[in-house]
Order: sequence, then C-alpha cells, then structure tokens
Amino acid sequence: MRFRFTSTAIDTAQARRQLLDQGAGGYVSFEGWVRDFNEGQEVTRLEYEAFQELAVKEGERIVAEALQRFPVRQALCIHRIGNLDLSDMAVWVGVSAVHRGEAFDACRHIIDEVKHRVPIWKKEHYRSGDSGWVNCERCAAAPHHDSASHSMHK
Amino acid sequence: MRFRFTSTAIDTAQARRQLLDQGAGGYVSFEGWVRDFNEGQEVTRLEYEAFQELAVKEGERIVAEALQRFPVRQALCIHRIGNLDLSDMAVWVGVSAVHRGEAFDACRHIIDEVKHRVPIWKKEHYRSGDSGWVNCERCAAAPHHDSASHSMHK
Amino acid sequence: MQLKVQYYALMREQAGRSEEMLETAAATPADLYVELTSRYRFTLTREQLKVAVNSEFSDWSRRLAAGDAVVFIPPVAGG
Amino acid sequence: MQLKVQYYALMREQAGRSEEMLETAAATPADLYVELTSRYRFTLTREQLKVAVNSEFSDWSRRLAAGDAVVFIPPVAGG
Repeated sequence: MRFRFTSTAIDTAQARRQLLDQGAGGYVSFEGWVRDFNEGQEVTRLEYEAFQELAVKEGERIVAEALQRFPVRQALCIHRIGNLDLSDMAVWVGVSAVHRGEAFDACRHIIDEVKHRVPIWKKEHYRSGDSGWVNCERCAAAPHHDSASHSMHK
Repeated sequence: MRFRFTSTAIDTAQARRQLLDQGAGGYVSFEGWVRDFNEGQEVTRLEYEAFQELAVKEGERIVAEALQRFPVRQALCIHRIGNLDLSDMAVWVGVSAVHRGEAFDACRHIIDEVKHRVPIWKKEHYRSGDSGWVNCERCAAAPHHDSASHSMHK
Repeated sequence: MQLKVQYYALMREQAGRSEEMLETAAATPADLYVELTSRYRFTLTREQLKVAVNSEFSDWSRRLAAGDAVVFIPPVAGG
Repeated sequence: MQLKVQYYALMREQAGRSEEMLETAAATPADLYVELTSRYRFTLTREQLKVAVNSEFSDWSRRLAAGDAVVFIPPVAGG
C-alpha cells in the first residue's frame, strides 16, 4: 500500500522506515503544511475531506506511475483528513532512489499529481469568520447568488 | 548557523523544528544515505572527513545564496563526519517555503552545491578489502604507480 | 431505477446530506446531474466536475444501471 | 619563512601527517605544491586541487606570508 489516509498526525519516522533500502543513496521527502495565509485571507484552520475509496485507488496509481517513470527504489504518500491547525502536516511524500536527482523528480511528480487528481477537498476557515472550499467557491460564486447555503462562503 | 557538522547521528526532528514557519506551506528535505554499491564496487562502510573551518564558511554561503536566489522561508544543512555504516545518513538538507516548487528547487540546489564546493571527502571501504577516496583515486591512479602508499587504493 | 449518490465537500453542504438512495429515470451521470442541480441548486457547473461510478472515474455519457453508486467530484484541493 | 600546512584525505595519507610547521622559500601556493610533491610524491596534480590560505579559497599565485596556514584541497565528495 503506497498511498493511505490517516485521521491522526502523520508518523513520518515510521513512514520513512518503509523506504529504507541499502541500495538507495538519496531520499527526498515533501511535507505540506497548513499555512496561515492563502489568496489574501488569514487562515486559522482547515478541514480535509476525501472520497476515500476512489482516492486510495488514484493515489496508488500515481505512486505506481512514478515508480515506473523514474528509476527510484521506494515511494509512499500519506494524506491526513479531518481538522488541522496551522503548521499541521496535511500530506507527506517520501521517495528513496539510487541517485538523488530521480528522488527529487519522483517526489515532486507525486505531490503534483496528488494535488491535481486525488479526490480530496479542503475547507479553509478564515480569521474573518468566513470559510470556503478551496477551488470550489470562487469559480462557483458567479452563477448562483441566491442560494441560502452560500451565506458563509466566499 | 545554517550549515553545521555532527559526528553523531543527524537529529532530523530537531533540525526540522528550526524550519517550522506558519507562513510556509511546503517543506522539502533531502537525506544522503550510505549506499551498498558505488561504481562497480560493493561498499561496506564509509569515512567522512572535512576541512571544517572552511567547510562551514562555504556551507553557510551556499545556504545563504539559496535563500537569496529562491523565495523560501528557512533552510538548513547538516553534514555527518566520521565512520558511517550502510544506510546511515551522511547529509541532511531541509527547506521550508510558501510554495512547494521553490522548496524543491532550493533543496536540490543546496545539496548539489554542497557536493561540489564544500571541502568534505569520503573514503569508501569495499567488500574486496580495498578502499579509496572518492574522486581522488581514479584520477590520481595514472601518474604514479610506484608509491608504496598505493597498495590499498584502487 | 434506484441509485446511490454520495456527496462531498461543497456539494455535501449544498445537498444537506452525504449520501442518499435515489429513484431516478436519469440514463447517464449527465442527466442525473441536471436533475440533482434543479433539486439542490448546486453552484458548480458540470464542466467543473468529474464523475465517478462505482468508485472509478467515468464518462458523463455512461449508461447507468440499477444499484450504481454515483459521486460528483468537485475541483480537488489535496495537500 | 615558516608556514603551517594541513593535509586532508588522500593527501593526509600520502604525507603521513595531518599538519606540520614548515620552513620554506616557496613564494606562492603553486611553488609550495611543487616542493611538497617532490617530498611526499602526491599523486594529485595541481589541476585537480584547489588551495586555501588562512581558511579561505586562494589563488595559486598569491604571495605567501610568514605564519600563513595553507591547505591543498583534493576533489571533494560530500554527501
């Protein structure tokens, strides 16, 4: 299993141990952290939600593709769901490889693809009291301003 | 101090804490591991040696350059010296940034520059019983085959 | 024909539920989205969505069968 | 003129010491390397080395002064 979800803090030390390989000379990891500012708004916390059944399949496909495309040894991605505070880790990707260049390339490829393809959504809560689903609210704002459920969204 | 040496295991958890930043959304780290095979030889262990006075200055310059060149928040590099076994961590680089792309770029830049510019040397010990200073033996082998001190080098 | 529909994120909030069993005449996910949008006033247009049937990505023109589980997938934002 | 010379890695092994105080007439690091190579039979050519004086990288043609600390730097291999 090379892609999984957790509803508690990601255990990076344990995850890293899965990637240890005596033939690997380089190891690259990425962590996505909850940032205090996004697109002009002060963020206070986040909620992550996933369509887990499909997300795990798509995540596994992404990591498997990376293992095929780049000459790397091991790769793994873990995504957090639920409520996160500032500086919490939302996602972790780790890759070990014989040479460091491929580890960097594969790690970056995996996180880029995960962000584009895996059905995960985040709702940002702002200092202003507003909140919004990232990538959903802005593009959706124009067509319908009449819906009552919109009152708390930007 | 953004570049330092240690003669004991690199404490990555402590190092990572130095890079925490509520404005950072991405964190990339690189670890160089002792690999069991290099250029056709089975490696059993390594020795790292540094000209520390100059190495620390040059390492600091590299990290400072990366902080200027890439829009990242924090960066740090720690290099191990002394005797290392297979899978031991020889070097660690960590970078936090607002956006992940810059964190990847800066982390890769730092490790590439460290490997090229910082006066650190490693001696590989091979299963065959031979040993050799990486990047020194091969290029040096041709001119003098008469030196007695060569018997254990490739 | 009865289908299972699950809602996530913004669409879950707009539908006011996370899943439901639905009796519908919709032949395709595209038809089903038109029907559900008139009921729940979803603000996302079909062009902004993907659709999954039985936990795999699907075409909008796929023929739905009784018992299928349909999920409309808003723009994702992992990481 | 007395200089301090430090040796690292392969050169430390070939010189059989990690540092020494040296009485020399060498005017530059380039001259000094010729002198030391004839003594220790260093296998690295000057083109393969860098040189540092007083813990900063230096030109090979720098004028050495009494008390300077000189280090010849073999090809590096960190990480």
